[in-house]
Amino acid sequence: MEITKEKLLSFYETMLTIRYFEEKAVELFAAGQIPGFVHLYIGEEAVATGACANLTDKDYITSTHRGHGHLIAKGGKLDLMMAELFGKASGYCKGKGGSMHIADVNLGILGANGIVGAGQPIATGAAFACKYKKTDAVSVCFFGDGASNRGTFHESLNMASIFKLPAVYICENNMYGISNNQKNHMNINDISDRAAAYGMPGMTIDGNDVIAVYEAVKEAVKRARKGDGPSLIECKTWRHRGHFEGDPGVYKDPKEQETWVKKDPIIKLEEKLLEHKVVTKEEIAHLQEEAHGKIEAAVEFAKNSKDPSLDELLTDVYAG
Amino acid sequence: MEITKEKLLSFYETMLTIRYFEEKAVELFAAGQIPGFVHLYIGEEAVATGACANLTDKDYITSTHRGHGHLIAKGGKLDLMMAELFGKASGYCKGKGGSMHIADVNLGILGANGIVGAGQPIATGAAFACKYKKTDAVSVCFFGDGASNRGTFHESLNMASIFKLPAVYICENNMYGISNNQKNHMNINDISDRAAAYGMPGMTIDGNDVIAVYEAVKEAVKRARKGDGPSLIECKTWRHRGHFEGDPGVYKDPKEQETWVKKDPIIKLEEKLLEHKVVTKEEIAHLQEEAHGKIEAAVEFAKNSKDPSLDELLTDVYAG
Amino acid sequence: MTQMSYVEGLRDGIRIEMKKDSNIYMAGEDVGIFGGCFGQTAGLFQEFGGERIIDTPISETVIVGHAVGAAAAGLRPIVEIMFIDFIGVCMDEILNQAAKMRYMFGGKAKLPMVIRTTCGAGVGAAAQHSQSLEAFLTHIPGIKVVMPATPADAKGLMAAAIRDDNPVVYIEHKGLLGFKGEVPEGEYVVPLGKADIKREGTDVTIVAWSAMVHQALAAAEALAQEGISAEVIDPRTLAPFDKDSVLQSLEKTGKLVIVHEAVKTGGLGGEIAALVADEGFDLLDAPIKRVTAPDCPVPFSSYLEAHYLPSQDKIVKAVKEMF
Amino acid sequence: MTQMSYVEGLRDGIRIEMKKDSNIYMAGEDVGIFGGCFGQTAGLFQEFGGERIIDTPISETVIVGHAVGAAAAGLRPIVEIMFIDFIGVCMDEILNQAAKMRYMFGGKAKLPMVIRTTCGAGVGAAAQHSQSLEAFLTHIPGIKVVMPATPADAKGLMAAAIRDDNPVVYIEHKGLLGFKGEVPEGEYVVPLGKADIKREGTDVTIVAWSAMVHQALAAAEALAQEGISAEVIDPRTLAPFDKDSVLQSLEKTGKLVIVHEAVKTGGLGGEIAALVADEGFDLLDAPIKRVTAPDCPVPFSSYLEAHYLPSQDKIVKAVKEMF
Ligand SMILES: Cc1ncc(C[n+]2csc(CCOP(=O)(O)OP(=O)(O)O)c2C)c(N)n1
Ligand SMILES: Cc1ncc(C[n+]2csc(CCOP(=O)(O)OP(=O)(O)O)c2C)c(N)n1
Ligand SMILES: [Mg+2]
Ligand SMILES: [Mg+2]
Repeated sequence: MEITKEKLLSFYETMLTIRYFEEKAVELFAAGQIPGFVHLYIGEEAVATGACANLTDKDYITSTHRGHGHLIAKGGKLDLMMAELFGKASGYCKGKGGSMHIADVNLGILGANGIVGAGQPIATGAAFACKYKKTDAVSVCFFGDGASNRGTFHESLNMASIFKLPAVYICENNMYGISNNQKNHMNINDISDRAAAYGMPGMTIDGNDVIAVYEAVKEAVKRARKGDGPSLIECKTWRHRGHFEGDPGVYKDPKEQETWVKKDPIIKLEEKLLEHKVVTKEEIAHLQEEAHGKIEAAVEFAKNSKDPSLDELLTDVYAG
Repeated sequence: MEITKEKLLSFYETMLTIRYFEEKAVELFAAGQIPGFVHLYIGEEAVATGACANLTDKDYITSTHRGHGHLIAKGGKLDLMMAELFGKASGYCKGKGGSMHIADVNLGILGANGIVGAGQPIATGAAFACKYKKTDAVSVCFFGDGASNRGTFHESLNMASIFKLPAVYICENNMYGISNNQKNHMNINDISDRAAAYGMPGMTIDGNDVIAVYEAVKEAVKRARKGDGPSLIECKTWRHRGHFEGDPGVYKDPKEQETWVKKDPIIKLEEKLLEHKVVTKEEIAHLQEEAHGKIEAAVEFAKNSKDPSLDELLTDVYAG
Repeated sequence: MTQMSYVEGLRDGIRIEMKKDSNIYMAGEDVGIFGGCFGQTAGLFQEFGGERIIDTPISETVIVGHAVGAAAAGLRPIVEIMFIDFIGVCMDEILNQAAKMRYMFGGKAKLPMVIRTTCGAGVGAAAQHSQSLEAFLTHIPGIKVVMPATPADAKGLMAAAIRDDNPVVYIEHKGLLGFKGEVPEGEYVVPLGKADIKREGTDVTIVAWSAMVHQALAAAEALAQEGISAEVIDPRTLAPFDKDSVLQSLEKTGKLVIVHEAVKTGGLGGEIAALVADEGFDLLDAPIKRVTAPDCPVPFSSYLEAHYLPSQDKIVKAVKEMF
Repeated sequence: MTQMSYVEGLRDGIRIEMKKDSNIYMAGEDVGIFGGCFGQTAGLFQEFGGERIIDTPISETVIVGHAVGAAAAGLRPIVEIMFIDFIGVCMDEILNQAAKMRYMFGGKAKLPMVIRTTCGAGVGAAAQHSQSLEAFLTHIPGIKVVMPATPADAKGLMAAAIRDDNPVVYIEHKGLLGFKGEVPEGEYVVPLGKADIKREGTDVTIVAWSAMVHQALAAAEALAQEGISAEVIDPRTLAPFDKDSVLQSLEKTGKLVIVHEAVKTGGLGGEIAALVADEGFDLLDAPIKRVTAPDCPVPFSSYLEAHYLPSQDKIVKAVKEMF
């Protein structure tokens, strides 16, 4: 491993933070404290973590309905995120967006998105802006296996390739679009095979291996920053929970679920860290405690925040 | 050549008929007798002709804005087509559709279409119907290189492949979407490479060689009728005229135009017919005269037809 | 008659028609074993099998577009767009293909197809999963639009939509799916284009549809306490719109309030008001009022969302200002 | 002042803004050397180069969608959708992304982008290339919509649209592109949201926009011959709509006719009528009339198309029925 101990630890911290954020969301949703649709990222933490570790605040991402992990990995603030889930005035979107629309444009986070596939053109446009302005910033687009069947995928990757945009398209293939297994929604095994349709490089990697994700995205980002154009990276992964909270996931084979839960990306990294003596068990316990603490503080912040005031209903429709 | 003399002659007749129909449209448009947008198929006759020679009236096609050739090759009636170009009550669509919307549902012609790429989902649906009804009919979708960049392409081919629909997607790659050269609108040379993204066979052929088209589509149709699913066939070809009548085509390299005009599919077939002694020069002259006669008769029919009556304005909005 | 929920009603309508005609099939995202995002199609996969209840990829464009082709080729597709908010993804297929094909072909095509979708706010689903976009559809000649408010209408309008030879958009309100009521057993058809007087009254006419029918009925009840007799008209079919029922009611009442959950500007309420301000001008003895959502996206916060929605109280207030 | 055509006006507006701000670029199909389907962008490629005047693939979804991302990331895109008829292809990007992003993000995004497109029938382009679909757009809070009728407005509204920090849809009428008129030289801005009284009058108010302004003016001229003084109001911006100018005019005239080329049902005429039937009810002394296209697709036949279109004669007839 050529990755520094520091980096590995930061991966671990980020993944834990995401996991605990999501576990807290499970709890809060079940308790009726969070309204609306909540789509959780548990089991997929390695993708956002490994990918965003290559980015700075100047770089852009677009996220999805399953967005908490991307936002945390890109530097989103936990208290503002949590307050947004509660619909509070102190939230990222003043409570007007909710889980599916959290954004932090200053951090380059162009939003979670409730429309499957809608982030693809937006990320492409952000990449266009990076190139147009001659910065070396890049734009990373997260989306699912299901989203790769939308027309937006096709049009976006084609445009990015012609214009040699600094974009990285990261397909989080958790093998399901809601209840629809990949086998039934496309007739290929590797979504990265679609890159050839646009004349861009494509690769498939283990999305539960944060280091593999980090390395692959690193190459793609380097390529993009150099002006060599976009790439498509498919990360095979698995969501542990239902599509949204409340979905019992009857369409999944319990055995497959079991197999994949064993490949939990956090456990995988933990084992590696211990094996390579990057951390001790005690340090791990400490990091876990710390992460829990941050989440609790965020919940505290959210709970103590106020609802938006009524006149907020009609503001922010137009700028200026 | 395993193709019968009869078949070869019918290819030639069809191609001539298309050519003369289009040449007449040039003339009529210039004379101000045909309103609206007119997109001509001159130079691309081999594609529709070779493809449709594999079809019966039970099979479906969807066409494009550049649709006259497809319609004629699928058996569309010249007089009804010509009357439609004139907007006459006796036209295919009672004068309400015009060049871009000619259809003959009884012949399986699900319409020319003014929306680039819109025929792809429709052809997919017709293929779905063929399969659902357990007939052995197929659905053939014609579209351009430009249209292959629309989201409809992606979604249609993906759906057809998953459902193993009896569809044949025929891309008429004339290397331009209006003024935009293929080099600038996609980053690949062969559009058939896109088939791999859907797990379906793809091939690229000489679209100016009617026999090559016939043979390739024959295989694809056979495959579809057998229940083995869809194919993508790219036919490289060239439009001799502007995108629509009135476009001088300044964006084209005159040398390239010259090269391609030399590869005129009709001349190509004519030479082959003479070489293999399928016809004599005299017979060719006779066939040409006959084809001209049919077009003149169609024009006569159209000119002698009436405008639709005013109450037609509000009929046909709803069925029943 | 039997007691059924709205979702059971609409499913019953589908089931009865599907049993009769094997050319009817349903395609959409997660309509199979999953049973639909809100359970609307639960059991249909088990009953009719995977050849007729078909899960599609996330590809709304070809979901609707393929239905156009399949219908033109003789089938009777029912396709689902999970939320009406996604209608923009397949708008060209609705606007330029489904709605216009018959006309463009000079009457030589028939497109019997139903697009099922859900609308409505109130569940914290925010700006992209809560809209009421029926006005986009009623501005498109060539398609019909229905929005049932009760279990019986849900069933009867579904049957009518499936039997119709035109593209029909059938809009379910997600807040009504569990709503219970009396529903006729067996075959039951509510004709398209016919409004229903949900409550008779003499002082003011309230036109409302979908979930707003229930707010209007509650408002009418409250108004009755104050001596104002409100008539509540539910058009049920929005295109074609049954304007005669509104004009007739106005002959009695002379006052019109239109209620819809869609944002005000450009909502169908404007069209109805305009029809009346032309053809029923002499019947009016007060300004036409609209009670609608304000001109903004649907907010996530439950607190804001509650204020966003038109409600019984807002209707009562609007009516009382007329007296 | 100088004499210019409508298309020269709009191009001048673009050119002047583009020279000032390098963050402005234009992307669309055939906007480069081809110069646009109707020559709208002729010369811009030569002047600003291929980095700022960009030909795109036939991919309306990403054309508009990319503009959302580029605008959020600090650029000021102008994108072209060749015909407004194709708006369904990118409707999700307009409806759920461009229009809502700012609100959903709690005000933390700014989307300065212009979508240029053409509308209008009259050239035999049939059902999919002739529509007037502005009412779809005015039903979407978060975007602005302009439809100039004259060369000066074409220029001034273009400048305003480009300078605005919101998504603006700028709709050119293909029948007006060659229309000539006086245009101020140099920088010239027509503020968004301000109607223009194109002709003053005292007996009837005619509200019309885009090509219909000219039909309305011709009708007003004809009516003047018969002693009826018509005021012609051109809202120019349809969202936000300048309702005060209409109400003010009605204080004089008491009679309202609304003219638009879009089909009647669900057209913006309904919204305007509804506004007036509420807020201007007491000003009215006659039913509100609408002169519009009928509820059908645009027919190809030139004969039918001529009857499809609202015209000077139809306006005159509608007005005269009010007296
Ligand atoms: C255009 C659109 N279609 C359908 C939906 C409903 N929907 C929300 S998430 C989802 C599944 C997405 O699958 P995938 O892209 O694989 O992402 P995952 O949920 O697996 O992370 C669907 C169908 C939507 N939000 N937008
Ligand atoms: C959705 C859509 N976008 C743009 C257009 C305008 N347009 C008409 S034909 C055309 C070019 C089509 O190119 P291609 O698919 O290669 O077909 P060709 O004209 O070369 O036969 C364009 C851009 C349209 N009609 N529909
Ligand atoms: Mg997935
Ligand atoms: Mg082409």
